[in-house]
Amino acid sequence: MDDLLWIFISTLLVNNFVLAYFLGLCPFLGVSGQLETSFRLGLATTFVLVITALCAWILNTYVLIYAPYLRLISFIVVIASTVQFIEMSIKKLSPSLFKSLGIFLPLITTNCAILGLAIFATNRGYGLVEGLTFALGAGAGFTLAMVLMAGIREETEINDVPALIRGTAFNLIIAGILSMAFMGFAGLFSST
Amino acid sequence: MTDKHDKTKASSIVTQEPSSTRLIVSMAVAGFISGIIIIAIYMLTFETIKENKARELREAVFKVLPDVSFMQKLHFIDNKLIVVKAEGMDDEMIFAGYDPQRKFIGYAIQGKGPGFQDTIHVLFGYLSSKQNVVGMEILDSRETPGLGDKIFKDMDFVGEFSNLPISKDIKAVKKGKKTQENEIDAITGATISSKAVVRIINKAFNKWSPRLPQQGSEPVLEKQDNQ
Amino acid sequence: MSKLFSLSSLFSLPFALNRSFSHGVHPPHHKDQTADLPIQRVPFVSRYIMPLGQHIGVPAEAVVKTGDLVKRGELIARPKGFISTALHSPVTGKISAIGMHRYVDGSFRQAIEIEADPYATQQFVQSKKNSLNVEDMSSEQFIDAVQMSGIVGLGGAAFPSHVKYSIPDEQRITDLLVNGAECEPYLTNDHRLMVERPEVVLRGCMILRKQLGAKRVAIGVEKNKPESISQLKKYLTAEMAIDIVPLEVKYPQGAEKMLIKSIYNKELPAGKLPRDIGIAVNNVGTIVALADYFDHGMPLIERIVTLAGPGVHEPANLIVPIGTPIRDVLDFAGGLKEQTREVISGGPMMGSPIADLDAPILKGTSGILAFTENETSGPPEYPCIRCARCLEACPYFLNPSRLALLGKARLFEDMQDKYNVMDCVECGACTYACPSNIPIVQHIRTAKDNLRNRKVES
Amino acid sequence: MATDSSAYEEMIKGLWRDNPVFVQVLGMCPMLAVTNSAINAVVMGLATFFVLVGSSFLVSSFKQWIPKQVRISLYIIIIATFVTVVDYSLLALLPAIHKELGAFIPLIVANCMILGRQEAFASKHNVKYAVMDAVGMSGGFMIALFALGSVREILGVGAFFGIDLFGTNFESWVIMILPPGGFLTLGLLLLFFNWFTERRREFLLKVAESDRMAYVDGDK
Amino acid sequence: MMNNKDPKLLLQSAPLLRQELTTPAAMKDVWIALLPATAAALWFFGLGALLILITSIAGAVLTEWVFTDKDKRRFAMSDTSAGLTGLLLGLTLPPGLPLWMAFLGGSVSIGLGKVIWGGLGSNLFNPALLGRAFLLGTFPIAMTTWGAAGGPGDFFQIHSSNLAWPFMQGQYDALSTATPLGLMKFEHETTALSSLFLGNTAGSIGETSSLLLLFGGVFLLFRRGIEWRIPAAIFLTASLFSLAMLLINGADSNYPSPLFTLFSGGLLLGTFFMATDPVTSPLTPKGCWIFGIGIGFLVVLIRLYGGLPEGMLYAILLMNAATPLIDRYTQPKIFGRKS
Repeated sequence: MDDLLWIFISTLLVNNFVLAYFLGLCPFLGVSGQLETSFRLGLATTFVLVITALCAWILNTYVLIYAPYLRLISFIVVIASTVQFIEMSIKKLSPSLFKSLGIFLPLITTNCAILGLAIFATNRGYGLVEGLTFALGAGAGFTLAMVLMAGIREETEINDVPALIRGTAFNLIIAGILSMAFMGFAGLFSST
Repeated sequence: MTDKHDKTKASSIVTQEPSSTRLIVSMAVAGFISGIIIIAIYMLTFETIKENKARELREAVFKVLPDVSFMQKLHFIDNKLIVVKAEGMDDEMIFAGYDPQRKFIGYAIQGKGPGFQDTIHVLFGYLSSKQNVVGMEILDSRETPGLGDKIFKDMDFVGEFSNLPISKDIKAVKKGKKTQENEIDAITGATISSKAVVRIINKAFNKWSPRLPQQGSEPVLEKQDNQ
Repeated sequence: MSKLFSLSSLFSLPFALNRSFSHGVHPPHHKDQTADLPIQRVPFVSRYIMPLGQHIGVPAEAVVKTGDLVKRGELIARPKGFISTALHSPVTGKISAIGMHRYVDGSFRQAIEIEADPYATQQFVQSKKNSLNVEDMSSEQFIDAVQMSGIVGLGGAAFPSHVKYSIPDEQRITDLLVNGAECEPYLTNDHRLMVERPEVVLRGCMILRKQLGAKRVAIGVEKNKPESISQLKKYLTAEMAIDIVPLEVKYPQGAEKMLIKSIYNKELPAGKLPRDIGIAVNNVGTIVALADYFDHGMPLIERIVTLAGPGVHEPANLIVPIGTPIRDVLDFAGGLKEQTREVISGGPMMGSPIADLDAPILKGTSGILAFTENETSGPPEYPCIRCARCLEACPYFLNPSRLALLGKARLFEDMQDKYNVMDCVECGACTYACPSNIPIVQHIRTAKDNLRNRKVES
Repeated sequence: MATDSSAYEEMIKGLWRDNPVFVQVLGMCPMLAVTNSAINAVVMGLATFFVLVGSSFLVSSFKQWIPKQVRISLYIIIIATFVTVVDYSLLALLPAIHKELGAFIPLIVANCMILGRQEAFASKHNVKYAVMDAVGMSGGFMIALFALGSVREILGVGAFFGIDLFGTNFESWVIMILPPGGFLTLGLLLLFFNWFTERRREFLLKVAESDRMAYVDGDK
Repeated sequence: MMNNKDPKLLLQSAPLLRQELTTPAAMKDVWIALLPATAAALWFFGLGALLILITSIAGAVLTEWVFTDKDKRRFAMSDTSAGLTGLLLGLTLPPGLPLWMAFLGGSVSIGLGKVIWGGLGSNLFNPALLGRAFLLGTFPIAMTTWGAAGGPGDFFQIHSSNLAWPFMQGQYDALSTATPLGLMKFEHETTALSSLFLGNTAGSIGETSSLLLLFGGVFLLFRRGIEWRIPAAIFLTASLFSLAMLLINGADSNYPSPLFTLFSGGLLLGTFFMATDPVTSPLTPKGCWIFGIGIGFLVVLIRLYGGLPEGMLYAILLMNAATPLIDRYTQPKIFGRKS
């Protein structure tokens, strides 16, 4: 249980997917302009990450031990089609949920955080429960980073930021500062 | 009118809805070709990769267990250690090292746990005859460069594990304050990482020591293909 | 230091002890210049200008033409529609022109120009029409009478009073609240009125209470005017049943909503009028004008104006006939000092700058203040450091810091949708409190104008 | 000749004018994750180069046979195949570097630059152009990786390709090889790139203006 | 029909009255409030500390001067905020730090912490702390090598490490004392409260003497220079949280008393001079409470369970990052509006 807690805290804060592993940077830099959208995207991504962890575990346990060379291709294909399937079912079952979260789903599949999670989880030999915890932590961490970033960016919109600096360069620097602030979490719960 | 005309003309030429059979066939062909390529490269590199991995592992084991020339992998299943030859590693495996005369020397035990940044993987040699740790190697870590990475770069620190009694849990204390045999000097400025290594070793040791067979009844070195 | 005061708001003292509202600022009163100066009458001058639209609503319609002779107090323009009020001649004389004349803000507005008859006694002659007994009036008669009296809110807003008194059938007024707070620094005209004519104030209260059917009457006066309070109390009899409520000295205590909060501890919901919660709020000046009208038949032809500020030679409280050019009033008080840089009509917090000293005193002119370099040239504007002093100043709990930033970035929609800019009454407390000297109110005004225009366009 | 020079232009544009990192801001994830040393950056760059050029070649060669409806899936299969090839080759040939690059080699699949080039260019042009474009783009990507990796290694370790530059007394800027250093360095490099482009534009405008003035003067 | 009669008259709109405090004056108050702690720093750490303060101020001011537009420059210089940032950064540095690092830190503080955000008032992170976070991440060893507090006799002694060449390491000869927090975390040793109070302990230049920092803080509170809710929330949360941990894990000496928590490390300096930086803290009263509670919680969390002995720096930076969100969701209830 301690291990699970550590996996969660570690992926949420210490080894945040975005700020320490550079995964999911495209939406982090691209879609973080608005708070609402960022939060929803974060939730949707968390959902896909959990699905991914599940798929990765199934593939890893039942398929890849026989054909390890298919790892990459099978991850991509299976995750993409599962998410597609879920997207279609959400659209049918709950149009309102689809409206708030579902529209992000196809976008998320191409997010490297998804593939990254599958690969990290298998590299580390996580079991199902560990994998799901890992996915939850990663998703929560992604959402946290997204929301903080969006808050900061919304604030800088009305500030006096020089025109030359605005844009991706500025977002990267903000990300760097956030990443620097998150360094404070290093070693959290690992020393006691 | 002309617009419509153009459109019909264009559609008759360009957009022939491909039949689903065609879609499936093209996907299948692509999948087939890609499968062939992947399997080919896998076959081509399989041996080298296997050798690389084996060598890496062997080197690590030899490093933590001095004077060892042979090793074999032991798997703890059904309350006993069984020699395994298959690929792969998991947490329930350790290594036994043997001298050139194929006499048992000691175990190389792996452990992992949270470090300053991320999980640290440790391999350490253990002489059951003396109850001593005789070597330590960090297999994998993401500790801070210049600070935490001293756990494998600082040879003084690594050296402390070359002859360390582990009958009681090892303790990391501030540099220069070592009084007990089972204490080691922590790295200045990287206390957390030092303590993490010690904790991982203690944990792995406490997990494995009851599992190890009585002295004298260690598993015998079995014939191996590539040794 | 006032930060320490806000400690008290933490523990939210029992209401009885804390007759005030939350937030607000404590500007220096600057009232000692004129607080003890008795009201003086300004002598008549030769020329008067009566803009037709000096109240909120539709401008009045002239009923005289050039060359007509008018008596003091005679109707010269009649209300046009319900939200409009009458104008009366402030002097006996001749209509010399009806045309465009410069208004205080520098724009041109339709006005009636009257040349005073130098030989007239300028005695006000009570006309028969106004001698109706107010006690016997129906509420319709009362409202008509008030509209014909030309009385508007004399606190500064100049909103026709009769409109305020027309209560829809489904509503009932239970409380008459008389505003004697006079929270604007420098101004002492209401104060002097309460000191010198307390019995008229009380008389006005009685008239209005009867007409509105209010059960209770309260007069709110800031504690820094003890003389006003004691004078009112002196003339107060038990059967009048009027409450004199001393209020904490704090700006903007005299704002309608703040006054209601202070006295009844009720928050007037945004977008509602006081009458929606059974309260009618009137300025003391208005109350006195009512009493004068119903007792003596004198329409609103003169008002009390405080003349003060560091740029004035002889500060004074003056009775000025409406329409007197500002320059003449200033000349009476010894004129402006050399160093004067700006002249303000109204108080220093909410008043408006005067562009032309030949513009007249209006019904809503409560004070003429002259300021020098010292007051007008503050330190340069620094960037907002988000010190939140404006948040603690804003009695409406808006976020002025944010509004100013958004206003600067011209994000007016955000100001409206997320930060309720339209709820701002532009009291200026935020700007007063700003250490960075940011003209927050101006940003807000620009945004409000912009948003209103957009609304009109769409 | 004309076709040759334009094919050459396709290549050049990716190196600077349309640089995938500095201008299009693509492929951030490998860009930041593996550039803590120059050698890692170069290996990653080569791997990307191989994958992009290979898949562009294939996609452009077979573009007639690729049905529109399933093209994205096909591109991904092609890319993933190449990435698997690179992954195994590196594992066999350079195990040490493979260990450092870790999970980021398989993540080349998710590099939107590669898929983007297939969709935007290779599927619409013939093999020659497609390959030249891929060479240019991945070249540009490699330049960016290399620049970032060099800066971070030189400052962060005081070395270049593992060769010690400043002696043992050098105080390393540890943060440069940590995640924040990645973000900050790339941010500042982009800032510099923006600034440079802006200055260049201003300069060209000035030159054009003075030319015009000279012309007008001459006219008089 | 131009109005030429009163050419002198201004048409500046109301309100014409302004309270007396101005932004530069508020900055001056902070300078004054920092004086006692700075003086104590010089008393304990001598000329070396003075040099560090001067270089970090120089780094900050120079960067501001170089990177600010010409028309903005005069303003930017007159509000003295850059120098203040430099001083605050200097006060958080260890006394043995090579001077070039102090200069770099000052420069990064302003460059990364202020200039790119658009100057005073626009930055979302405390510049001084950003500079310190950068230095701590960049030179972890130099930034965690502490010298013991000396006496008046050592005033002219400068640590040889102070004078290291740019880009080169300092030689930390005699410097290797642990701070009270380091002792607590790694050696499980408590430092006497009286030492923490007076300041003769190892630590950053300006954070040693709790007493003088308290003086400065109380001065600022009285001058209304800082928002009282933030220190109140930090003190309450930090002491309650550490008290709770102490009660739960009583036997272990690793858990400090609330007083130790408050008076050790950079908590006081951070609370009074950095967390309360108006620019980077929430605007709304409720937001200030949340902000302070967040800092109090994070600082104790990092100190007790994190890898570092001190967490004030990161606690404040993290809450700075959350400030836009806090502000957004704690807008005050507008007068007369129900929700």
